[in-house]
Amino acid sequence: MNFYTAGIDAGNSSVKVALLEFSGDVSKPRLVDTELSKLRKRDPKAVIEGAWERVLARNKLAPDQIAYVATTGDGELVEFRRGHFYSMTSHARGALFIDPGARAVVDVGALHAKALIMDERSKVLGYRMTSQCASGSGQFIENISRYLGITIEDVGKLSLEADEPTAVSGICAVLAETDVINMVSRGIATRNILKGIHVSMAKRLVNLLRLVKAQGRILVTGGLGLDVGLVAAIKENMTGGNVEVVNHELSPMAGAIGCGIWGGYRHVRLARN
Amino acid sequence: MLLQKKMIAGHFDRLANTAKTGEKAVYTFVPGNLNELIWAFDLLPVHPEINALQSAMRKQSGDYVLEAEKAGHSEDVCTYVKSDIGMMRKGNIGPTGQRLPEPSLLLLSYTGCFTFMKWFELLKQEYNCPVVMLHVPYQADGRITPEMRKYVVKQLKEVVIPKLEEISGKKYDEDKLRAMLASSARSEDDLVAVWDAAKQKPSPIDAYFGGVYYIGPIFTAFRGTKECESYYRTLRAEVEQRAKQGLGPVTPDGKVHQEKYRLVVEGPPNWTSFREFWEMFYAEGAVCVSSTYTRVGGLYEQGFRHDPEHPLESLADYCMGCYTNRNLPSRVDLIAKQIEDFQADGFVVNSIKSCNSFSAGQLLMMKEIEKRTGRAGGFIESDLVDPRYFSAANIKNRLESYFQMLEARS
Amino acid sequence: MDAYVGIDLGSTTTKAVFLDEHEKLLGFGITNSRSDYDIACQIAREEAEINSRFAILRRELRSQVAGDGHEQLIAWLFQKYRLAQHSRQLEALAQACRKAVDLLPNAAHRPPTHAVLDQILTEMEREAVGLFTPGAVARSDFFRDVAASSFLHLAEKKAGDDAKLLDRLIGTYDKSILQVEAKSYTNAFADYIRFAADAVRRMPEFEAHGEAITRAVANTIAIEFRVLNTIGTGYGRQRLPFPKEQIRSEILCHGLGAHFMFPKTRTVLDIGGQDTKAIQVDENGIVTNFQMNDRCAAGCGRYLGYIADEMNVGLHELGPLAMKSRKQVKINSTCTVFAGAELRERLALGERREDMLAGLHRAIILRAMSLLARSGGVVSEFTFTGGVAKNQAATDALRKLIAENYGEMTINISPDSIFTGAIGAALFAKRDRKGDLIGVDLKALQKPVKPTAQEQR
Amino acid sequence: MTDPTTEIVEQCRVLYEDLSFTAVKQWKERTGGRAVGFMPVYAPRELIHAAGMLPVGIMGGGENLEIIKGDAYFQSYICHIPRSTIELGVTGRLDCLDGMLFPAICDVIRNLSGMWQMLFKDKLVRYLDFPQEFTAGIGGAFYRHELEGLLQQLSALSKVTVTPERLRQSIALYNENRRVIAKLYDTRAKTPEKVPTYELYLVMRASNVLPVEEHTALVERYLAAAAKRDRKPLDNARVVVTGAFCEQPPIALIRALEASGCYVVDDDWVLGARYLLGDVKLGDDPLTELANAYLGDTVETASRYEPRRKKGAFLIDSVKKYGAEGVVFCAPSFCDPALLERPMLVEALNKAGVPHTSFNYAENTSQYHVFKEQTGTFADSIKLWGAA
Ligand SMILES: Nc1ncnc2c1ncn2[C@@H]1O[C@H](COP(=O)(O)OP(=O)(O)O)[C@@H](O)[C@H]1O
Ligand SMILES: Nc1ncnc2c1ncn2[C@@H]1O[C@H](COP(=O)(O)OP(=O)(O)O)[C@@H](O)[C@H]1O
Ligand code: SF4
Ligand code: SF4
Ligand code: SF4
Repeated sequence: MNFYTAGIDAGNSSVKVALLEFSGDVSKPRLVDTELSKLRKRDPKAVIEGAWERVLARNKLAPDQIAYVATTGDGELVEFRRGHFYSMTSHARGALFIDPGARAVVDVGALHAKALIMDERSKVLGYRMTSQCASGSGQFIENISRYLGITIEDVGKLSLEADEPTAVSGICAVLAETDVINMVSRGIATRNILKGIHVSMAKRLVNLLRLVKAQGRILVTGGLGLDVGLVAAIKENMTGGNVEVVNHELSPMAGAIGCGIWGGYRHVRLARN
Repeated sequence: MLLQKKMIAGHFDRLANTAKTGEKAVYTFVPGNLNELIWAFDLLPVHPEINALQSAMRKQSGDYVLEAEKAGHSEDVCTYVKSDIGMMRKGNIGPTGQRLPEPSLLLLSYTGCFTFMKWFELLKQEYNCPVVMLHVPYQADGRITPEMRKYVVKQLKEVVIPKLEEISGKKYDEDKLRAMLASSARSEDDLVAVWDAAKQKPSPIDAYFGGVYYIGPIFTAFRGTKECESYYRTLRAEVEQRAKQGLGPVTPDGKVHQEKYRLVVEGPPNWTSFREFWEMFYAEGAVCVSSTYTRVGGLYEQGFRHDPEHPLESLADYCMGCYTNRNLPSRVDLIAKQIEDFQADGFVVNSIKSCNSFSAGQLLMMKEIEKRTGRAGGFIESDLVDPRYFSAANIKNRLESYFQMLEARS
Repeated sequence: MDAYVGIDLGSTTTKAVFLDEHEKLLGFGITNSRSDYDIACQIAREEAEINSRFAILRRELRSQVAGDGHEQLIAWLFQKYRLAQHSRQLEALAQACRKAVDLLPNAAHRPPTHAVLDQILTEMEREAVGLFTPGAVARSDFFRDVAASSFLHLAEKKAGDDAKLLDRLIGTYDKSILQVEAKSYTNAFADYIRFAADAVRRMPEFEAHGEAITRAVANTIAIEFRVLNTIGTGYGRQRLPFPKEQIRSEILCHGLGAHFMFPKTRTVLDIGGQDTKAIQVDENGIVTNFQMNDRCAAGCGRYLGYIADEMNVGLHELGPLAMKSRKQVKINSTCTVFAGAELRERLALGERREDMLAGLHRAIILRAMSLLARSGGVVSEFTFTGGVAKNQAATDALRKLIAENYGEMTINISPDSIFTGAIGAALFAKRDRKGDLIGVDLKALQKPVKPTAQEQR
Repeated sequence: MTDPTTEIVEQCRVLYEDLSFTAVKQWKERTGGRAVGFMPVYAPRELIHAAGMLPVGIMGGGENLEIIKGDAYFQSYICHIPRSTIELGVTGRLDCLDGMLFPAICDVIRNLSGMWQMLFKDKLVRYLDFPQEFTAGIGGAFYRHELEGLLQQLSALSKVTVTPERLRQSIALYNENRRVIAKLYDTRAKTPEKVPTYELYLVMRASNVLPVEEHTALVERYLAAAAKRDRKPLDNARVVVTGAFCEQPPIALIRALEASGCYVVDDDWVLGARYLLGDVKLGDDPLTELANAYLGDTVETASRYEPRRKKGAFLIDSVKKYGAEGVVFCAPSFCDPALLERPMLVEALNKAGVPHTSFNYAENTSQYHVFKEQTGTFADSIKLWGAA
C-alpha cells in the first residue's frame, strides 16, 4: 500500500507544508517535499493556498492523490483539511522523525513557546506553554532586527560573535523596543544587544524546560530552531544533568511533518474500518 | 540590635542541635501564635515565615521561590509558602546557615489567613508528621463574642494541649504558662511605650522599617522569655533617651534625617530589597510614625495584654486579636486613629502581591481613610520575598510623585 | 526676552514649551524621542524657540502688513522654513545612505544599489518641495516618518520583484536614519528663515511686501531668549542632565498643565506612548490622587502604533478607519502582539478591519476607565491629554464610556494636549525660580554625534 | 427534528446571561418576599428558604460583564470574581438583594465581606465562619451557634418566624434538589454525548436564581429531554475537571474543552448547589442536623481542612467512580486556595497513575488558544496512547 499525506502548519508568521509518502511501515514515511511561506502581513488563507498549490505542482500531484491532509496550528484556516492535531502532539512526532534520539522538544515560534517531554514513541509525557504575553517571542526578534537593520537570517550568526552581552531590562515585547533603542544610543554593538536578547529568551525557555523536567536530547523546533544564537544561548543556560540541546535544518517544519505523519496513522486506521 | 542578634543566634543553635539534645521543634505561624504554650511544654517554636523573610534579606528567596515553582507551584500564590518549600527542598538550611530540625508537630493556628492552612497541608505531605489545627474564628463584626472565645478555648483544652502533651511527653503545667504570660505582659508594656514615643516630633523611631526590628523578639520565639523582657527594657530606655534628646530615627546610614513627612504605613514591607526600599523613604525625609504590619502580632496599644489570671482565654484573645483577623472596617478605624494619634501627614499602602489577607480590599480602605482623615494616601506594590516583584524604578516613581504631592498640598 | 522652559521627555515624543514672565505661552516644540535623549531634548527646545520666534514674526508682520495678508505670508514663510530644514536633513540622509552602501559586505551589490539609491534620493528631493506648501496635509510631524514613507514607497517601486535588493535598501535606510537622528538640524534659525524669506520674496503675490518681510525677519532674528529656568519631566526625566530640583514628576506636571489649560478640571487622563495615568487635581491644580498602569504596552499609545504597523496604515489613519465601523468587534487578546496576530487571523476569517479597530480603540479606553476608577472616578471637568487624545476614535469611545458611567459632563480635549506635561513643567520652572538662579541652558549640552552601533560593529 | 433540550437550555442561558437578575426581581414582585445573595459555596440555603426568602447564588459577572469600576477595588494580582461582584454591586445590579452572605472560603471573600459592610451599609452582610474542627462537641457546637445567629438575622429581615417544622420542610426540598442533581451528574457521566457539559452547566447555574422547587422540576425536565436524544459517543477522552469551586470558567471555555476532544465526567462548578453529598437528616433539631451534615458528608475543596483522609482521595474516588481517564485542573488565576492545593493533588494523582494537565483562567478570559492547545494535546495523548 502506497499513499501520500500532507501536514500543514498554519502558524502566526509563516505557513509550513510537508508532503510525505508512506509505503509499508506507517511509522517510517519518506519526506518528499517541504515548503515554508512567510505571511508578511498577507492574508493567511491565500498564503496557505499558494503554498499548497506550489507543493502539489512541484510534485505533479492532484489534490485527490493526497490521502490525508492534516493540520496543526490554526487549522480552521484550512478548509480542505481532513483532520487536525494539536501542536504539541504534532511537534513531538515531527521531532522524533527529524531526530529519533530526541526526548524533549522546545518549540519556539512567532508568538508562543512550548516545551514538552516524550518517550521513544513520541507520546507526550508532560508539557508547558507560555501564555498570553509575547515577551521574548520570535515576533519580538523580528521587530528588533528590523530596527537594527539586519535580516532575520543574520541574527543568529551575529549573536554568536558577541563578546559582552548586555541584558535587556524591559519585559514587554513591544516596549522593550524602546530599551533596545536606548542601547543603540549608548553605543552598544548590535551583536551584544542580540545576544542579550537571546540570553533573556533562553532563560525563559530553560525555565519551561525545567518545569517539564526535560532530560536527554532536546530538539529546538519552530522557526527559531534556525536561530543559532538562541540555540547556543539555550545550551549555555541549560546546564547540569545529561542534557544535550540540538537543532536541525528541518526544525521549522517539525509541526507540519508531525501532523502529516499522524495523518498517515489515521488514514491506515480509517481504511481498515 | 546586637542583643536581638544574639538571641536569634542562640535560638538557631539550639534548633540545630536538636539531634543531640533530643529537643523537639514545633512549627507554627507568627500572627496570634501560642508561643508561651509551646515553651511551656519545653518544645522549640519555629516560624517558617521568619525563615522566609530572613532568606529574602539574604537574597536567597528568589532561588527558593523558583525551586518551588519548578516543583509545580503556581506563580500566582503567596511567596512565603514557596520560599519555605524551596528552602526545604534545598536542604532546609536556616538563616544562620545551620540546618533546621524537622517538625515534630505542625501547630496550624489558622489565624488571619487561609494560606496558612494550605502551607501546613503542604508541609504535612513533605514531612509526614502530625498536624494540629487550631481554628481561630474571624472578627467579622469587629468583636470577639463569648462563643468565639469558648470555641478556641475548647480547642486548646481538648485538641491542642493533649497533642502537645503527646508530642512532648510532658503534662500540661499551667503555672509555668502563667509565669511566661506574666513575663510577656511586661514586654508588651515596654513595646507600647516604644510605639508611643513616635507621637513626639520629631519621632525618635521609624515605626515601620525600624519597627520590624522592634517586633522581632516579641512576635516570634522569644515572647515570654527572660531575654525578651530584658530586650524590651533596654529598647524602651534607649528610645526614651533619644526622645528626650530630640533625636530622629536611626537609619542604615546612621544619619538622622530631617523629618519632612510623617507617615503611617499599611501592609508588610518588601524583604528582598529592604534597605533600598527604606532608603526611598528616609532619603526624602519620610519617617514612618506608625504601621499596621508591626501590629500583626498584637494590638497592645488597645489594651490587650497576656493575662496570667486567665491563661487560655487570653491566648484565645491574642489569637483572635491580631491585625489581619479583624474585619476591614476595624482596620480602617485603626489606621485612621493611628493617623490622628501620631499626627501623620499621610499614609502609604504597600500592597503585597503575595498576601491576599492584607491586600484584598486595601484600595477601598485607602479611599475610606482619605475621606475620613482628609490625608492623602500613596499606593505602591511589591512583594514580600519574590525579588521579581520589586520594581525599584516603579516604586520610586510613585513615591516621588506622592511626596511631591504631599509637599505641594502642605 | 526672558523665558521659562518646560521639557517633557516622553517615550515616543519629546515636547518643550516656552513660557514668559506673565505665564503666557510663547511657543511649543516637539520631536520624536530617540535613542539620544539629550539630542531629543535639545531639538524639542529648539523647536519651541523657533515656534516662539514665529509667534513674534507673526506679530511683526501683522503690524506691518495691512489686512489679512500677513496670514498667507506667515504660512508660506513657515512652510519654506520647514523645507529648508527638511532639505538639510535629506542631505544628511543621502550622505549617510551612500556611505552605508559603500560598506555593503558584498562588493558586487554596491553599484546596482547605488544606482537605485540615487534615483530614490533625487525623487525625494523633488517630492519635498510639494510637501511643504500651506494646506498640504502632513503625513507626520517628524522627519523620520516623512522620509521613511517616501523612501520605502519609492524603494518598493524601484526594486520591483527583486526582494533582496529591497531588503538591502530598507536595511540601508534603517541604518542611516539613526545617524540623521543623532544630530540636531534645528539650531540654525537665521539661515533657514533667510532662505525662506528669499523664497517668499520671489513669489509674485508677495512682491509688494519685500521690505516688510526683510524688516520683520531681521527683528525676529535679533531677539535673544534668556532662559531663566528649565524643568524637566516625563518618562525619561531621570536621565536628564539636570540637578534634582529641576526635575518634576510627570504626574504633577500633567496635573498642573491641565489645570492651566482648563482651570475647572478635576480629573485628568493622560494616555501616552508607554504609560497611562489617571490624575485627580484640586482647584489649584495640585494632584490629590493618581494611578498609573504597569509596564505593558496593552493600554497605551504604543499599542495603537504597533497595530497601525501590523495593519500597514499610518498612525494618523487609524482613528478615522475605526470611525467607519458599523459594529464593534471584541478583540480577545490583551497582549499587543497577540492582538496583532488575532487581527490578521480574523481578517482572514472575514471580519471587517474597521470593526476590529473600533474594538481595539474601545479596549484601550476600557483599560483607562479602570485606572480612572482606581484614582477616584471622574469628577467634572474632565480633561484628556497625551498623544492618544489626537485620535478621534479613542476620544469618541472615551466620551461614550464616561457618559455611560459617570453621566454627562464637560470633557476637554485641546489640540495642544500633547504638551500638557511640558506646560506644567514650564509653570513649575517659573514658580520655582528663586532669586536669580539661572537654570541649565540646553545649548550647553550639545554633544558630538556618536557612532552608531553598525559603525562600531 | 429539533433538539429536545433546546428550549430548556435556552431558558437557562437567558437566566445565565441576565446580569440584572430579572428573575429575582420578578420573584420578589410575585411573592412580595425578599432575596438574599450568597457567594459560591457552602452557604446554607435552607435557612434563607425557611425564612421565606429567595437564596440567590452570586458567582461573579462572568465573561459578559465589562469591568469599569470593579478594578478600582482590587489590585491586578487578585482573582477576578470579587471585582466583578463589586461591579455588579456598585452598578446597582444587586439592589434586588436584601442581604449578602460571604462564606469563609478564602481571604479574598472574607475581606470582601468587610468591603460590603462599608459599601452597602443598609443591607444585611454576614460572614459565615465554618469550623475547621470537625467533632460535634467543638466544631459542631460552634457551627450550630453560627447557624442560629444567621437564622435570627434572616428571620428578623423577613419577619418570618422559623419553626423547626418550617426548616425541616425547606431541608426536604433541598434534599430532593440534591438528588436530582446527583442524577444529572450520573447521567452525564454515563452518556456524555447526551448531556453536553455546557448544557449541564447552564442547567446548574439556573439553580442560583430559581426557587428550589422550580429548579428541581427543571432538572427533571431536562433529563427527560436529554434521554430522548439519539447520539453516538465521540472518540473523546473522559476527564474530571477540578479547581474551580469559586470563580467560574466562562462558558466558551467549557465548550472549548469539549471541542478539543474531552468529555467532562465530573467537575466542581456551581458547588453551592451540591456541596452536601447526601441528604440532611430530618431530625428533631434541624440546625444540629445541618451542622452535622456539614461536618460529615461534604465535598472536599481547597478551603476545607481535611483531617481524616489523605489529600486527593476525594478526587481519585471521583475519577474511579466516573471512569475518567484523566484530570484537568482548571483554576482561576490568583486563587490561592485552589492553586496551593494543586501540587498536593498532583502528587496523589501521580501515585495513582492518573494523567493530568493544568492551566489557569479568569472568568472573563476570552483567549482560548493556549488553553485549547493544552487540553487538545492532553486529549490527543490519552487517545493516541492511553490504552498502550
Ligand atoms: N532563518 C531564520 N533564522 C532565524 N530565525 C528565524 C528564521 N526564520 C524564522 N525565524 C524566526 O522564527 C519565527 C517564526 O517561527 P515559526 O515557528 O514559523 O512561527 P509560527 O509557527 O508561529 O508561524 C520568526 O518570528 C523568526 O523570529
Ligand atoms: N496625530 C496623532 N494621531 C493619532 N495618534 C497619535 C498622534 N500623535 C500621537 N499619537 C499617539 O500618541 C502616542 C504618543 O503619545 P505621547 O503623549 O507623545 O507619549 P509619550 O509622552 O509617552 O511620548 C503614540 O503612541 C500614538 O499612539
Ligand atoms: S507586556 Fe508586552 S508582550 Fe506582554 S502582554 Fe503586555 S503588550 Fe504583550
Ligand atoms: S498570605 Fe499573607 S498572611 Fe498568609 S502566609 Fe502569605 S504572607 Fe502570610
Ligand atoms: S477564586 Fe479563589 S481566591 Fe478568588 S475569591 Fe474565590 S476562592 Fe478566593
